[in-house]
Amino acid sequence: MQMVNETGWKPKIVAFCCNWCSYAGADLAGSGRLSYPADIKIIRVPCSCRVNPLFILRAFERGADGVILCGCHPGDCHYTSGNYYARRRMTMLFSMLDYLGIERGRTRVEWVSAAEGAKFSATMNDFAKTITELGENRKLGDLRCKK
Amino acid sequence: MQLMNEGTVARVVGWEKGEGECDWTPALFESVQEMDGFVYGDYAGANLSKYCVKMNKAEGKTLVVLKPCDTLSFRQLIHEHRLNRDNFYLIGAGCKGMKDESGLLLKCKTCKGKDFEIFDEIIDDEESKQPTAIMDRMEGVTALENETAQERFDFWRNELSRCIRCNACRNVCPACTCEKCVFDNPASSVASKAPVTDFEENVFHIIRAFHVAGRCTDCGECSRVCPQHIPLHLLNRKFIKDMNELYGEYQAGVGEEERTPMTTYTKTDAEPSIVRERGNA
Amino acid sequence: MENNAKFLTETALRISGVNPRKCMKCGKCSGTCPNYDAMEYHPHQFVAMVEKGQIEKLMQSKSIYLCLSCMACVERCPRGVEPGKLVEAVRLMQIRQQDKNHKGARDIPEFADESVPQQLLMAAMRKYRK
Amino acid sequence: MIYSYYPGCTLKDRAKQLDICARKSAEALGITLQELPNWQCCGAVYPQVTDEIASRLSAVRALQSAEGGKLVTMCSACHHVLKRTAYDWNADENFRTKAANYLAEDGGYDGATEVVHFLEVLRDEVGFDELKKKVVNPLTGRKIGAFYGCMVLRPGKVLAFDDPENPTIIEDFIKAIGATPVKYPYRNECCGAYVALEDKGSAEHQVDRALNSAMDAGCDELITACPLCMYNLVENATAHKLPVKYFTELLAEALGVKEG
Amino acid sequence: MQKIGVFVCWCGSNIAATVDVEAVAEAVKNEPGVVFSANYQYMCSAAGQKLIQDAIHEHHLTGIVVCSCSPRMHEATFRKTAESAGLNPYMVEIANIREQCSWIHKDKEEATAKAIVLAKAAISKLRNDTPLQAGTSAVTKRCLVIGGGIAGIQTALDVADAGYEVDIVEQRPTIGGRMAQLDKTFPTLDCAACILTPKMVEASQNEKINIISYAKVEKVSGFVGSFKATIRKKARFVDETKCTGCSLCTTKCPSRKGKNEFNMNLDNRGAIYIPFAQAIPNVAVIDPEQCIKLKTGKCGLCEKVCSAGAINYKQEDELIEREYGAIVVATGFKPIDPSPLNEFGYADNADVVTSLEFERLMNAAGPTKGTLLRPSDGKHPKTIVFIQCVGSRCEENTKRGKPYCSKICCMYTAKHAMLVREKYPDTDVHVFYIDVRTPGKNFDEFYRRAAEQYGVDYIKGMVGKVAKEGDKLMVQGSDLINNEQVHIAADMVVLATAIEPDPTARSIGTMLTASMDTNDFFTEAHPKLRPVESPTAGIFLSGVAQGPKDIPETVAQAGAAASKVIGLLAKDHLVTNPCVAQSNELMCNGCSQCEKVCPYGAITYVEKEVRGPGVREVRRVAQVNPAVCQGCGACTVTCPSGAMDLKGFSNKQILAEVDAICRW
Repeated sequence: MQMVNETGWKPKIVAFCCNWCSYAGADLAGSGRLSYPADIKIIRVPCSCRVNPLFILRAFERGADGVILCGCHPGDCHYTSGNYYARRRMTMLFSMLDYLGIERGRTRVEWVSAAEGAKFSATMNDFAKTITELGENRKLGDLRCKK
Repeated sequence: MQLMNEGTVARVVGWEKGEGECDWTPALFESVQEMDGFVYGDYAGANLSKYCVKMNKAEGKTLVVLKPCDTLSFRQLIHEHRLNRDNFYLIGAGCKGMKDESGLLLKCKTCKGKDFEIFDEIIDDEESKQPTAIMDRMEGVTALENETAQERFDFWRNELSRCIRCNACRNVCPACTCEKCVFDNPASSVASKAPVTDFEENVFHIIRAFHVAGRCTDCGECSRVCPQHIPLHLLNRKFIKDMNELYGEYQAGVGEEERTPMTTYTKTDAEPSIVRERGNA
Repeated sequence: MENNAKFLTETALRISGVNPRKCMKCGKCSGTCPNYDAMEYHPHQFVAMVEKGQIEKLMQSKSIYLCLSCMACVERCPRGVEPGKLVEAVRLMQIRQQDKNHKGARDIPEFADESVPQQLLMAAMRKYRK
Repeated sequence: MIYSYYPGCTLKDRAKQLDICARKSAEALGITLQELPNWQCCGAVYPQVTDEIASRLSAVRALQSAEGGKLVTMCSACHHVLKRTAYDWNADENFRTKAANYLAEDGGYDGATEVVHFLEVLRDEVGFDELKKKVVNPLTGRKIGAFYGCMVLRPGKVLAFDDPENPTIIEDFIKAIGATPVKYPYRNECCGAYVALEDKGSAEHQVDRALNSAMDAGCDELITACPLCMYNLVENATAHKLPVKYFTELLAEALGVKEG
Repeated sequence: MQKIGVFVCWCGSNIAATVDVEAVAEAVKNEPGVVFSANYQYMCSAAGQKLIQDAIHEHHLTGIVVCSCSPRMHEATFRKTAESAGLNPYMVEIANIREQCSWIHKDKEEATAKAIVLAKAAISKLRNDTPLQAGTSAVTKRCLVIGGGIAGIQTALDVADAGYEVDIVEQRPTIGGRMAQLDKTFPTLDCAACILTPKMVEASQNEKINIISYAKVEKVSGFVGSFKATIRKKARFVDETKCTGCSLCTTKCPSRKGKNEFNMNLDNRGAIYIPFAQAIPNVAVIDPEQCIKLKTGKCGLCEKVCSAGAINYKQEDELIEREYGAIVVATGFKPIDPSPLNEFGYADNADVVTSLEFERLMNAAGPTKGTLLRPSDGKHPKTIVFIQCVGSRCEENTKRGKPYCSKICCMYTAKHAMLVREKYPDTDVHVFYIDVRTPGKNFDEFYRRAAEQYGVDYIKGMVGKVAKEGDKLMVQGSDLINNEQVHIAADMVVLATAIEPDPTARSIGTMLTASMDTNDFFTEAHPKLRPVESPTAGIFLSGVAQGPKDIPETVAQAGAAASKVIGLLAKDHLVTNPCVAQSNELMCNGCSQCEKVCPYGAITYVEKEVRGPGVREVRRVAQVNPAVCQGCGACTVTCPSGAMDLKGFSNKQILAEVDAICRW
């Protein structure tokens, strides 16, 4: 299944998943054959707190249309506090992107546990839907490369 | 000067007259004779805290003249171990609001107060205790927040696309004291000296604001020195406003607490989705 | 549960703001109630009966007029159930119906002489009629 | 110290002593109690259900006319209603929105009024140590029991008057005026006044138990801040009798400002 | 330039049915650095692994990418494969083309395209990989046990039994803890002292066990296998090596108003005292707050009567520094103060007592020498009311106590009731309960015996008011079964108060960076599978510090903690995870932000000379202790200069993945 809008354009989505919960949740979605669009590619990080705003901006710069970060639920971080830091950092970053006039839906944080394969799949479907509706990322992209 | 004569301090960081009448620049005075060029007054807008970082390892004490708002930067640099309090003699200088050729500086229009956060000695008068703030500090941020996303985008495109990556903002910023900036480091994979793409200046300014978030005292130097007159302080103030609203009032450089809102958390912090739920889309 | 009982239960829960499911059936409310013996249904029964939808029985019982509103049960409940609020809710549900005022001016007993404070008379009017 | 003052209906009539002695004592302590102009009934009973809006409006009006300062109450029942309504205004958005709609025409209320009982003024503003210094006629040797009743104490989270299970404010007050406080277990239980007109027997039962407890502990007299308790303790006692006074009466006595 | 081999697994039909594995292998062939690619049915099989090993040898590969199932499944397998072929095991990257590709997509073309992108992302990352070496750290073969109650004693005995040294640090002057205060124990009713004191003696005589009493752990640094602790041994003013425990001084001391903590303050002791007869160490201690000599300089009676010359008024606190490989938290509990719940009248009535006070009142060594007398007037109580769940099972918002069940109260209340009825058959005993919870071997039988054989009156309901009336305590409560309010004129009321962690637990938890729950109980690494380990490596949990439990459970857990400790101490070295943070000293400006977000305290700062192109100066720079760092990466994002990076998940590696994914 791939999300395609009317013009045949397909979104490009990067998902950062923490190794302990969300990446395992994605594996569980896989073993449960719970599909989500192939447009979503997962990058494994040890913890949501490893995700630097630079990575997210870089993804957009290089043509991503949406970036989602998944981590353990607050309170369940494998490293006890990583996702709390990630939560603050991402809140700040997303707020700044909003302030710069970037569409709000392009970034998202979701907490997905290792047991939530269904939630992982549902979240990814929903996010892909949002990004497809938002269309191509023009505001954040590297315009030069796209020409 | 007396302190220098007595040998208590080895040098003074202050201001001297520059090329224009209203153009006073930071200066280092290493002898009593040199002190003739020392000036203080309406055009001493520059924040000298950043210059102290270089003096931190110099032999003997350095005397620094700090305005009330500058003391916040100085204290913050102590928190970050960039300055050693014992190496400096701090003169707190009363401030009646600083000017440039076009009048009161923006940072003085939104003055944060006249208290000295840290000092050895204060030289001021009654008049310099009067508040100079004539507008709300967050006015500009709020106005932008109230615009539509497209308006905001157009505003920032217009502003940031003028950036020539001269790095003046970075060089003057007391919170930017990295030994080597990540954007200058070829090994970082993100180095960029000049913008190659339309988005790179965006990345630079967003990340710079993010890096100083929680440590920025809102001294306003970035906007003051920008040759392209980009209102960079609006980026920093956005972070300050968000942190104040979401994580409680916080002023960098005040008090003994070394943790900033970005190096702490509570279990009940707002979720990032709050950004989608508030304000103008 | 039949419709009326369901409606009454929902009303009682809504206006009281009480969640009877929080009750762990310890009996603290009834252990502390100063007017227990005068009441046909006791505080813990209010909680249990509301949960089971038996509001009608409570509305018909004299017990709803005998609660002292002293909030001892509210204060001391270890689960924060606050039974006193349920008593109040059921009483109001009863007297809010047409012609169901429990007391009027003429029902003030004879012994209520000059010594009775205004507050008490007002309280009686407020608690027992709408 | 100037405070807005809400006396309430009963203090203008059956409980005149509570009011008169309070005013005299306040004067002696340098406190000005400014009676709210045009105050109305507090509402008499605090409705514990969420959808009773109108019956709490008169209390909001009192809060409104205090204009954001401290509003001093004397009667426990009024205090209970005003304090809880003030709490609701700030804690319960549903109530605030609806009540604000009612009050729209008379100007809004900003939620800033703080309701304090006169005993709290004595404890927190005057200070019992200071009060002690101003006593000219210490009530030495008198063994006095405090009858708190229920309304100033509970619910403790809202009233925040004193520890609801182990209150000491009136005992401390008794000490300050030179007398000996006597603690007894039923001092923070209900007097039963609310059902006095419905079920006299119940009211009598509560009173007898309280008085029995007080006498057993060695009280010679009781003081209260509540006109309902006063009525009930005096009128519905069947087994034993104890003299009961308002706390302000003894305060005035100790400060030497009591008439007659 | 690296030489990369790419190995695409079919996983039977699991991958091959939806992903064109040959196309994937073909597509990556021309990627920079790739010198070999292959596909095979089962890469994880012996034949598959051999294929990889052969390729490594044949093509002199410097790194491999395996396109297969999730790295959570076989990353370790392929790392071993690579290692056995002489490749650094961290030069292996996995592209997850099963769980995150073939299993969730149906369209073969689409799935193949995605698999190619994932493979290319893994290749991009691998190009930035560097060989990593797992470090090792030495293990100090000594264990610190904090707390000398039954939990700490048992753990210490078991660890010592395996041949390792153990230090027990106990805050009170003697070990023994709460169990020493108990009279009898359920469900066997054997006396607590009879079963505890032999263990105390055993601990004191075991040459591997060192008891440091009247002391507290003041500072702990280091990490698993290599902790360093500073222990403050408070001045006893009595030389432990000289005191014979003859207790003559304690009888002569004229300052007799000290509250006897051991007897729950129910009687008094002298300023110099031995907590109880079987105390270990059996050495007197002087209470400096109470001692006339220490306060005024006069007296000195104890010094005069001490024939051993053990009294030393000038003794000072002693600081002990020691290294440990493992730390066991056995800090125990205390009963809550029921005064705030004053409807029970504890604050106002001497005859309302807590259960632990009741233990002392029943104990032969207690203030009443084992005769049950009520504290107010020394009379025999004829009617006793026990109230259970005092301050337990309360919703947190009510502020009326603890949200948890204290677990032990049902059983000890049954024990108390039974003992009273046995010793004083003319006494009426009532027990108010909410639920009687007696899971445990012979527990329910015990409770039923109290009700059936001993005639203890169990009342289902809670007490609402205890009021003193004359010399009686009027207990008003509900009897829910009879639907009535009962009023009992009692002589004594015993409150089964909730238990809470010892007040020192919180600061110890902070010191050890061992996580705790909101009730200050230590959190276990996994509630079911790792119940005696803290999430912080090297910290183990024993006894009530982890949650309410009774003696048999405590002893079982103490033994379990000991076995974990032994397992750790048995190793000479620990292998550390090489994917840890690393600070580039040339770039670090010493701002300390990273230190503040590190959950493990792995980052420290040193002043050191930094050398680089055009740089040679002393700077304050961050240093990561690779043995402590767990590799979360929180520091890397806090670092503005990028000086702090995470090995195995470096900025460059992740950015390379991002770039690769976004390129296609």
